[in-house]
This record gives sequence, structure tokens and C-alpha cells, in this order.
Amino acid sequence: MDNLFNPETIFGIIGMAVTLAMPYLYAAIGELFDQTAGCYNLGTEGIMMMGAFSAFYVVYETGNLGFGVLAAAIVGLLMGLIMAVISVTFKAEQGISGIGLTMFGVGLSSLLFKTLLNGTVLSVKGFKSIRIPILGDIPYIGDAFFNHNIMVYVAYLLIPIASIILYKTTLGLKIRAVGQNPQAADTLGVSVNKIRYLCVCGGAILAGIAGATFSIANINMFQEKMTNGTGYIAVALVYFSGWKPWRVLLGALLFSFVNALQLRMQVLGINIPSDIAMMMPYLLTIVTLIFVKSRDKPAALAVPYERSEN
Amino acid sequence: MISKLRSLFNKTFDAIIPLFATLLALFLGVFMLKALGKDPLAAYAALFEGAFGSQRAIIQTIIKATPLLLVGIGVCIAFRGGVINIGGEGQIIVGALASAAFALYVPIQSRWIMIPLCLLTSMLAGAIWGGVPGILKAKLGVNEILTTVMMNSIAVYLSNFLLRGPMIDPHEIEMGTRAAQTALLPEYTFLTRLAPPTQLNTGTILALILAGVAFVMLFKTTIGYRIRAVGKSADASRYAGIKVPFYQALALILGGSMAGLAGGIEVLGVQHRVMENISANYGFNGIVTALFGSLHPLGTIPAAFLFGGLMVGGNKLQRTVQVHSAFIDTLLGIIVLFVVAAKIFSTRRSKKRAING
Amino acid sequence: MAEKRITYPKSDHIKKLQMIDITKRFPGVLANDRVNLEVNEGEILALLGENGAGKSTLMKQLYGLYTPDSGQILINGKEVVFHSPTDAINAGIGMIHQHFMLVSNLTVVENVALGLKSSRAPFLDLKVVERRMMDICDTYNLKLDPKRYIWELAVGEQQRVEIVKALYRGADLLILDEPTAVLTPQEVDEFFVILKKMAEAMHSLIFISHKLNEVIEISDRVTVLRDGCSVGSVKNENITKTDLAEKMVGRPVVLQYDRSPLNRREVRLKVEDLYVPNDWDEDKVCGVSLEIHGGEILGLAGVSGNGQRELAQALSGLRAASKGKIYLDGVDVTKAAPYEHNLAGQSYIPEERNKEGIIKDFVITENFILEDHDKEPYSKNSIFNFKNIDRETQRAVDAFAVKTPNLKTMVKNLSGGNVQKLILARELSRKPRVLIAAQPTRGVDIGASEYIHLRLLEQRDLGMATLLISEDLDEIRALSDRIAVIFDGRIVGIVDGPSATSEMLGLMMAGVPLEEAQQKK
Amino acid sequence: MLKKNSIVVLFIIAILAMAALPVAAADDVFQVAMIMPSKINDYSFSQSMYEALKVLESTFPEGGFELVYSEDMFNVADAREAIRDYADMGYDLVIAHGSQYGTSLQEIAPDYPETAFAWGNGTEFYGQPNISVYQARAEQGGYVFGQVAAKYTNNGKLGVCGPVESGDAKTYIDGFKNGASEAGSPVSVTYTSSFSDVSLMSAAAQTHMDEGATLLTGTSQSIPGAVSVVKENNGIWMGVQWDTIPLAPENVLVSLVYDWSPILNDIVSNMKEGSFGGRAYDLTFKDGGLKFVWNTENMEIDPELIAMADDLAAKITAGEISPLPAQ
Repeated sequence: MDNLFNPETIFGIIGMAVTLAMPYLYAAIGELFDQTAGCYNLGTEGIMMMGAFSAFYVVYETGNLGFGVLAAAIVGLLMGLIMAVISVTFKAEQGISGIGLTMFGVGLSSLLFKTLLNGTVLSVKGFKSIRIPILGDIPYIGDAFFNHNIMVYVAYLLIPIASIILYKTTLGLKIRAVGQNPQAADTLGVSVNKIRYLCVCGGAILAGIAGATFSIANINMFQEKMTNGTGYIAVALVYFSGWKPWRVLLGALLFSFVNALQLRMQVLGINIPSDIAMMMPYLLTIVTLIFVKSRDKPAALAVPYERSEN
Repeated sequence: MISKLRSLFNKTFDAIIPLFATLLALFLGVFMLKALGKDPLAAYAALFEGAFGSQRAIIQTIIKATPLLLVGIGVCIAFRGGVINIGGEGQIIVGALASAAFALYVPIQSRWIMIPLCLLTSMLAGAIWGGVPGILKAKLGVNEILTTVMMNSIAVYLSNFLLRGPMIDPHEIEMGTRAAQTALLPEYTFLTRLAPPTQLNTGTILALILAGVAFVMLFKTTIGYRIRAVGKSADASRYAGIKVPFYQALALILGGSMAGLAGGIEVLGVQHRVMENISANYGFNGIVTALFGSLHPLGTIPAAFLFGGLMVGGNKLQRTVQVHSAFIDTLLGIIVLFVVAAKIFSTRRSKKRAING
Repeated sequence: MAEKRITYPKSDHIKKLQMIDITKRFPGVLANDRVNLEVNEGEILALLGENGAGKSTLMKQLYGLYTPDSGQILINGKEVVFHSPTDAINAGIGMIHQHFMLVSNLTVVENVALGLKSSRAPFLDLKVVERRMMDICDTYNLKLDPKRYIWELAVGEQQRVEIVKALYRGADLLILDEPTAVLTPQEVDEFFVILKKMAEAMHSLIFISHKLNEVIEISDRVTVLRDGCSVGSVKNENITKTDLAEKMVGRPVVLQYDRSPLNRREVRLKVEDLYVPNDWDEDKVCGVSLEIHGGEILGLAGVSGNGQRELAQALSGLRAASKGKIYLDGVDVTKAAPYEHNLAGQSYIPEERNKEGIIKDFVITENFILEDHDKEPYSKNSIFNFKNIDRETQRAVDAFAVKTPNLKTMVKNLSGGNVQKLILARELSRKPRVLIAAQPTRGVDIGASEYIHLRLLEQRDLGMATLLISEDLDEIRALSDRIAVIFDGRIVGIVDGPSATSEMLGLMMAGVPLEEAQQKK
Repeated sequence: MLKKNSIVVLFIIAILAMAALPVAAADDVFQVAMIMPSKINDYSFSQSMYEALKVLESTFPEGGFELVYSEDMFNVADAREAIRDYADMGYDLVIAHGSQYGTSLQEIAPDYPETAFAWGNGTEFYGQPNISVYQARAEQGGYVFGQVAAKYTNNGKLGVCGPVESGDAKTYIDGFKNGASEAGSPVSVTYTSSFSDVSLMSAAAQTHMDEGATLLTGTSQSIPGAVSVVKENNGIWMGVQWDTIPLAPENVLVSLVYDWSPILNDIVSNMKEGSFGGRAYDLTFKDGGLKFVWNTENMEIDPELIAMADDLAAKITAGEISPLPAQ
């Protein structure tokens, strides 16, 4: 146990948590917009896989990381459109359409991988770490927080950006109103469906990029099912956050920290069965969900909007 | 008489919509197959043959349909109670583990005692796994979709832990292969096979009976009435003196026990031991099955047969035209999306009917 | 006042609005059949009609939520076509819905700003919105705190937010959908002052209502709708209540009931020093004591939100009291569960009938057995006896004149009045000795209200003890033997029904103690 | 819309109504079917067999060999159906490449005496004359690698990225640990409890390296995640089951390759003589099934190291060294 409590190890764990939290942040902030507008998207996992593949494929073919991110965003947008058509226009049950979208996305990404790249493990040159001047030179803290690649920094920038959009812009006001009382928004000339389309698609773009972080900003290769349930955790994090951006950050870091911690404990030979250790983040999520109470829960979450006839 | 005929027609129409959606999805698959350079005609012929083309195919379909049906029944009950059970995977796993543990470690060598007890154990385990989200939902308002998903992951890790440690087949350790699976169960715990050498077993009959029981329970008894009332309006149920949290939790507990039983039957009837991935996506596909069956326990029977056929046929398709298995996954995803989206047509029709009186 | 009118960029001021031959058809229903309507600037037009007469449909077409199948809308003589509320808003039309269209977790100023263009786009300019909003509030004497959340506001305040929202958008013509349903008499008076002020400022107002005396009090002209058709437009000066009622219902209507003399029996329901908390553990009922006898109707008057809801829930076992006792026929039921109240012979007509009273997605028979589904003859050993259920339901549906195609109709497809009749049928078929009736005729048309009132009086004569909770003073006065007034969770006083005047009750509802109220009168 | 639907439906029904064409199984073609839980290019267990079959194919004349496979057969019930179906279609050799398929083979093999079955990572052939079993003695390679790693790093810290604590992943890791600790290197092991979680696997590798390990090894199809981390951090990787050098040409020191060709050749030649099974095979150094592939092309490797590895392998073959610690 002693070797766990030295600054190097602790900041090592934190630094890893900061990296591990990246995909959760993209996906969960995207999901936050969905849910604030009243839709929840369990298809995140599928969108992420499609994002991961398209980003990887484009980078592999062109070598341009920007194009890769763009490709993930476009594919995310297309997947988001599917989800939006089904859940907003066709007013389908959102939980099940999300599962359908996940099946589709996970399946199609494998199929494309197989068809276009013959299923071979290939690697690309992903985003490189950038040490932020001055801040990056602070002992321990510099390595933990200020020596990551650009996608990580952007992920953390998303939190204030999401806060500003939701709470400081006219669009954000519309989004919150649509999720809380779509009727009211409708009578003021806010198009409920337009806002929901926008949020579902925007959320899906972020989910696509979240997938891309796996294949071009962290592991720099593509594998089938490589997101391994991240999408579902991201959805849970939004509930955990009580629909507040900064609490998404908290949740993502907490979850990643527990993961990083249990890996470190294995490496240090602190003996807990690996399976039990792996269970911990999930147990933790359930426990924290119990304590989350929020007045900001979108009242119209998962309720398709229809103009009533009386 | 005419109104009865009309209502029958309407019901049939609603039941057929998922079929339409499925066929449409298969049609889309034609283009995908073309793009993959495979012959769609041969592929779908194989699909059909593999699912329903021979006696063996049909038996395979039924074997596959059994856990789908059980999970589907559970999803129906939960859905009617206003809760969504996505925890089928985990419930199957713990159900399988529990029944195997009971069969392996309780030394009563009597079929008549052991089989019912093993199945009950699996139901109990599933009920607990569904009950945790159920009680959290009922008492504390924790979203059950998320907790059931989390419980799935926890079940997988629990199973990994047990299958590699406490419950591993001693033979595997002895041989040094250490495959993660339990020992073969004692023969007196096997469910009777109906058509040897296939694995068709009495579990299928049990599942069919349970579909009927669930139907009667939901629509002919006060318990089912309360579950449905709670699902449709918690406020009105509270007003009527129905204990809302209890019935919410009960819906998930019953749903969980059905999925748990699916795990138990899979072990006692088909696999005769627990190994990794015993749940084989039945948990998720069961949701789709229930949806196919319009969330009605009896509707779930043909739905399970159809969906089971699709899965068995899909494997055959993969073998025959050597298409990647991800093709089938993708196709299933499209089918789910189409079926869910197609619901709007029956909703619209019923609305129209209502307005027309 | 007119010179202080604030205008914001929009199209021309509405001097005259006409709806000509408007026809709107929904599958199977002709909602509006060649309806004509006209309103001029500075005029208050009352649009009168029973539920389902097509008032809302007509107004939704004016507000761009629906488009008419045929007919024209003219503003200042020019035809306009509204495809969405935005079009209507741009043309200077505002609408205040019966159910407020407010987002409860946003602040007042955020609600006002919702959907508006911002001067600092894409960012919000709440400061600017707040300043302009306060100007409007000053002009029309509306008291509002812009920083508070909607969920913190009382109903009357919420309505003011709605008005400000409409005025802020430069509404020349305001549609008010049953705006007084939720207000106290005092608030109604205040509200009418605001309306008159707006009319003076050359706004046009369309006031939807089915309350006859309000219509007579406030409007310049009345347009009556019945079964989707306009059955006449009259000037206000020469109309009487009876005339209007007849026009609206299509037959003569009884507005006063002949009541048999009070035959008081033993005490059925007794409440002693009761305290009941709300969902946030604040006591909303503070020390209420009441006694209700068999054969008596006790009216509980009060403005909504003064503890009626919590009291009714506590009396029916849905909410735990924090202190005090409730006795039913002498038995302590303070801690009893709802089904024990049912068993003890108590029935409850809940205030929010669509939410609590019925299950919309259940058919009539299933709703009919809601409380007694586990008792004979409906079920035995948990198994239903559908024959008995159908028989009993049919009997009740016939007895209470519930209009429905058949017993297997989903309740969501019934009209509001029929739903309430069904609930009444269910509750009274149980032959209760005590009935708690909360807002039994809210949102129900005159015909059905009349029917419900008569049935309540009939049960009173048969010896039932009734607690009638209502915000409709006319109803309370027409039915009650005694009237208790609740304010801020306390009973302000109990007066004799026949002798109470609305002024006196109104004062008491505002918290003025009984003696003072009597003096003021 | 409805009309459109019905046209589509008719079309599909027409397709479905077509009778399946019988699969023509020409007698002079040697037909092999392989059922695997993973994929043919997983850089590990399944790929090693697939590549061996490809080698086998090259020994047949053009058109004389047909290979089909079913991937992702995690579900044992599906796998069982696949096995039976391939046998039914007349495939000569059906390879069930996973320990979980044993029970299925035991059931099916007696029904198809003319078909040869092979069971991967199996333990016994149940006395069936048409089942062969084969398994990799991964601990042998693990032991040698442990020794090599300790020497290469001068007794530095070593990290092992394991998937799931079972099967040949576990035996390999146990052998590695044994070899390394005998040579005096500290070894830390992580399991991600998943065969497929690449992301966690890379996080595990990163953690090992953060803790000072410079040489890592590991198994399963998720190791590419770990290899990429090793590459980023200029560490050293030792691959198992299949050749991982292409994943990181600058960083993979050596791969332990499973070469099933000798075993396959034996099975095929026995079949030609009319014997369809009843044999158990071990993949070991002895028969050339376990092979080192040194990355001499891209790295400078001390020949002494290679000699040491060969020497150890020989000693294991001779029985002088027991790769697993005494229990």
C-alpha cells in the first residue's frame, strides 16, 4: 500500500484519469445536449464505433488528422439524423431505438473494417502530446494535467463551452425550454422538432468525435467493438451530472480515476481479483446515481412531442 | 359482428407491421449484400433454409426462440409496469450461474427435486438482479435503464470471476487448460431432450406455458391489473390505493426472474455447464422480441420464433455465402430501427380509430 | 393611458380582426363550422361556449397552431395566413393559454426572453429584456420579480408572466383562454382592472370563458359558439345570464337549485388540529379542525394553493399528516392507507382527474373498478370476473348518463364532462358514506356541471357527508349547507351557506377573519 | 406507402420462396471448415490457425482445397449448429477452434463418422475415433520469454497485459512470471477482464510503463492497444500466438508464433490413410509448433540472447526445465 501513496504514483493515476476521461467527456456532453432538449440517445455506443472507424479510415488513407476528426463528425451527424428521424419525427420509443442504433453502428463499423481494411490491425500516427509552456513544467501537476494531446484539451474546453451555450445564449434557453416544457416553447414560436434535431445531431457529432478519440487520439488503431461500453457509461454520466456540464466533468473524472486506480493497484501487486476490481466503476456509478437529485431533470425527457388537440 | 371483425383486422394489422418493417430491412440488406459482392438470392435462400427449411432448422430455431421468449415475457411484464428492463443479459448470466451452482453443489440425486429447485434458483437469482434496479427505481427514483445496464456489466465480471476462480471446472485446472467454464452438471439435472440428438428440451414447453401464465396474470388477475395500472398512471394508482413502488419493483423482479429462468434453462437444457458469454445477447434481442410481439406475452411467442429464425438463419447465411458475421449484426440493428419506427403507423391508426369512434 | 403604450417593431397595429367562415375538420369531427368572429381595437370580446364547442380550436387557428380548412382571417381588412405561432406573434397576436405555457425551471425573465431575437446574438441579453419587461410591468401595474423561478411563483403571478410575455412581443390582440379559472375573486378583480387598462391602451382582447357573470362583467360583446357553429354575437348591454346560458347549451338551464331542507345526521368525518406537509416538508395545512355530518355538504372555499390539495390528500390517505387526527365514523384513520379509507366507506373525487382520477389508457370497465378491483363481485382470489365487471359498469354508465360508444372505449377518448361523470359514477356507485369532492366541475361544461350538482344534492338527501372543495364560489354557494374558508392552511371561518355573500367569502379567502369580513360587508 | 410496402413484400417473398441450391461437394476437393470465437486476423489464437490452414492450402493443387470459416462464434449453441451444419454439408475436416466447443463435438462427432473433427485447446478426444485435440503449451514459450526479458532488461521491471485470467493466456503468463522471477526480474501483471477492451488494455500498458516497466508482453486480440502504447513510449514488446512485429516494427523484440502446420499435416495425412482422429496433440518447441520470430530485420539483437532462448527451449523439450512453478 505504501507505494501507492507517493506523489509520483498519485499524479500518475490522475494523469491517466485525465486521458481516460476524454471520450466520456465528448460523448457525455453530446448526450447532455440531447437530454436537455428532451431526447435520450442510447445509440451513443454505436455512433462512437462509427466515428472511431471513419476517423481511423480517413487518417489511414490521407494521413490528415483534421480530416479524420471531420469524418467522425460527419458520420456522427448522419447517425444522429437516423436517431432524430426515428425518435423525433417517428416518435418512437427512444430507449429501444437507441439500442437498435447501437447494434447497427457496432455491426456496420465491423463490417466496414472488414471490407475496407480487410480487418487488419493497422496503426496511424495520432495526435501528439503538447506540453503547455510553464504550466507543463510544474512538477507532478504539469505531467498530470498539461501534457496531453489537443483532443484532450478540447474535451475539457467543452465543459465551459457547453455551460455558455446552455446558460448564456438564446439557443441554450430554447434547448432548456424544449426539454422542460415543449408546449410552452412551441407557443412562443420555438420549433421543438428543429431544436431536438439540432441537439440530437449535435450530440451525435460529439459522440462521433468521442469515437475518433479512441482510434486517432489515444490508441491510434482500430479494433472491432473497441469502445467497449463507453457510450452507455456516458449516458449514465449525464444522469449522474443532474444535467449540469461541470458535474459531467466530475463524473467522468471520478469514473476514470477509479479505473486508473484499479489498474495501478494491479500493477503494484495489491491483490484484489481483477474481475472484482473491474466491477468497481460500475458499482460506483449505481451508488452515485442513488444520490443524484436535480430540479433540472428535463420534464419532457424521452417524451415525444406532439401538439395536443385540446 | 362487423365491429368484432374490424377489431380483429386492426389487431392483425398491428401485428403485421413489424413483419413489414423486417422485410423492408431485409430488402435494404439486398443492397448491402450486393455491395459486399455476394449473391443476395443465395444469401436469403440460405437464411430461409437455415431458419425454417428443414426439420432440424426449425428445431434449431425453436431452441433459439426459447430464451428469447422468456426474456421477452419478462420485458413485456416490466414494460407493462412502466419500467424498461435492459438488464436481461445480466439476469440470464446470474440465473445460469445460480442454477449451475445449485446443480453442482447440492447433492440431492433426484430429478424431481433437483430440476424444479435449480430452475427456481435461477429465477430467484434473476429476480434479485432485476430487483436491485427495481427497488432503486421504486424507492429512490433511480433511472432503471441505467442501473440495468450497469448490472449487466457487473454480472459479466461476476461471471468472469466465478468461472475462473471458485466455480472453474476442476478438470480444466488439472489439464492446465484453465478454460473459464464450470464442470459438466450431473446428468440428473438435465432437462429432458425432446428430439435427440438435438438440444430441444422441455424448457421450451415451460416457456410456452409461462407465456400463457404471464398473459393470464397480466390481463385476468388483480396483480396484473395493478402492474398495468402502475405502468399507465402512477398517480391514479396511488389514488386507488395501489402500492406503486411495490408493483414497480415487482414488474422488474418478475421480468428479471423470467430472464434468470432463461439462463437456467439454457444451462440445464442446452449447455449443461456455464461458460463465458452464456447470455449470447439474448438479453438485448429479447427486448426486440417483445417489441415484435407488441409487448404482449402471447404475441411474443410468434415473435420469438420469427426472431429466433432470423438469428439461426443469419448464421446459416454467414456460413453459406461466407459473409462476415457483422453483416448479420448490422441487419439486426436495421430491423430493430425499422420495427421501432414503424410503430408510429399503428399508433396513428389507433388514434384515427379513436377519433372516428 | 393610451399615450404611454409601448410599441416594439412589428407590423401594423391591429385595428380590426375578422375571422370569416372558418371551417376546421378533424378526422370524424367538424370542430368549426363556418364560424364568424370580429373584434376591434380597444374592445373586449367574450367567446362563450361549452367544452367541445370549438372555442380552443378556433383560437388555435388564430394563433397559427392550426390552419383552417377553409375561411379567411383578415387583419385590418387584409387577409393573413399563419403557418406557425411565430407568424401570429409577428402579426401582433398573443395568446395566454389556460394551462400556462411557462418553463418552470427558468426564471421569469428567461421565460420572457424565450424565442426572442437577442441584441447580442447569439448570446442572451437578459439585462435588456429585464429593463423593457419592467417598463411594461410599470405601465400596466403588474408586480413581478424578474429573477425568480417560475416554480416559486403563485398562480396569479404566473398569469402575469404570461401577460407580460405577450405584451413584450408587441401583442395588439390578446387571446385569453379561461384566464380566471385559477384566480381568487380578488385576483379576478385585479385581473379585470389590468384587462380594462389594456383595452384602454387600444389592445383588442378575446376572452374565452364559460363563466356567465364574468362574461357579462368584463366584455363589450359576446360571441357564443355551440357545437362548432357561432350561434350569435351580441352587444353586452342587453344580455342576461339566462339568455346566454340558453344560447350556449341550446336549452333552458337551471342556475339555482331547489334544495330540500337540511337533515343533519351524526358526525361522519371529523378532523382535529390537522397539520399536513407538502412535498418539501413545509406544512401547507396548519391546524385545521372540521366536522361534517351525514346529510350535509360542507363547502371548502379558498384560493388554490392554500392547502386544499394537501388537505384532500390527507383526508383520503394519500398524504401523511404530520400532526393531528382524522376520524371516520368515530374511527381514527389518520394513519390509514388509501384502500383502508375506501374500505371504510369513503370516496374521493380528485382535483386532477385526468392525472389521478382515471387511467387514460385503460378502457371504461378497467377504470370503473380502479379502487374496488380486488373485491367481490369484480374479482375473487385475485381472478377477475369480467361478467360482473361489465354488468356493473354498464349499470353505472347508464345511471350516470356517461356518453360512450361502448364499455371498451379508452377513457382518453371521452370528453372531460363524461370523464368526470364516469368518476362520479364510480365513486357514488360505491355508496360511500363520506365523499371528498375536489373541484368536481372544473373544466366541465354547464350541462354536465348541472348534472353532477344534482347528483351530489341527491346523495346529500340520502345521508352522505360531503366535503366539497372548490374555487368556484357560485358552485360552493349553490350546493353548500355550511361554508368553511381556508387561507394559508388555516380555516378562516365557517359560515352558514345560504346567508354567505360572495363579497364576504371573497374577503375571507384573502385571509380577512370572519368578524372583520362581516363588518366590512 | 402501403402499396410500396406490398411490392417490396412480394419481392422478398419471391426471394425466400426460392429453394436453396444444393451445395455441390466435389469429391476431389479437400474441404475444411473452421469455427472460432474470435476472428481470422486477431493477431492471436484464431489467426495462428487460419494462417496454418493457408499454408496447408498451398500444399494442395489449385482448386483442390476449400476453406470456409465462421467467426465470432462466442455463442456455443450457434457454434454447435455451425459444426453440425458443416459436417452435414460434407466438409472433410471441421476444426472447432476453442475450448468451449468440446461438449458439442462429443455430441456431434458420432453422427458423422466420415468427417474428421479437431478441437482446439481441447483436453481429450472422448475416445472418439474421429476427433483430434490440440492445445498450445503456452507456458513453455512464456518461461523462455520470461528469462529472455529479464536478461534483455538487465533484471528491469517487466509488465504483463493479460486479458482474462484463464485458458492459455493464463498459462502463458504463469510461465512468463516463473521464468522472469527465476532470472531475477520483478513482474507485475494486469488483467482487464475482457478479450476485446483495447482502450483499457492500452491504459494497463501505460500504467505498467508509468511504474517503470520497459518491456511488456501480453496476449489476446486486444493487445494492439498495449503495443501502441509501447510504441509511443519506445518500450519493448514480446508478442505471443501470432507475429506481432508488423504492429510495431521498431519495438517488438520477438514473437512466439503458434505454428499449427505440423499438427495439421499429421491430421491430413492420417485422414488420407483413413484415420479420422483419436489423437491428442500438444503444440510445443519439440515438434516445431512453438516458434520464435526474432525481429532481427529492424532491431539489433544480441545473438547470445537468441542462443539462450534456443537453449532454454531445448532444455524444456528435454524435460530439464519445468516451465510452470511446482504447485
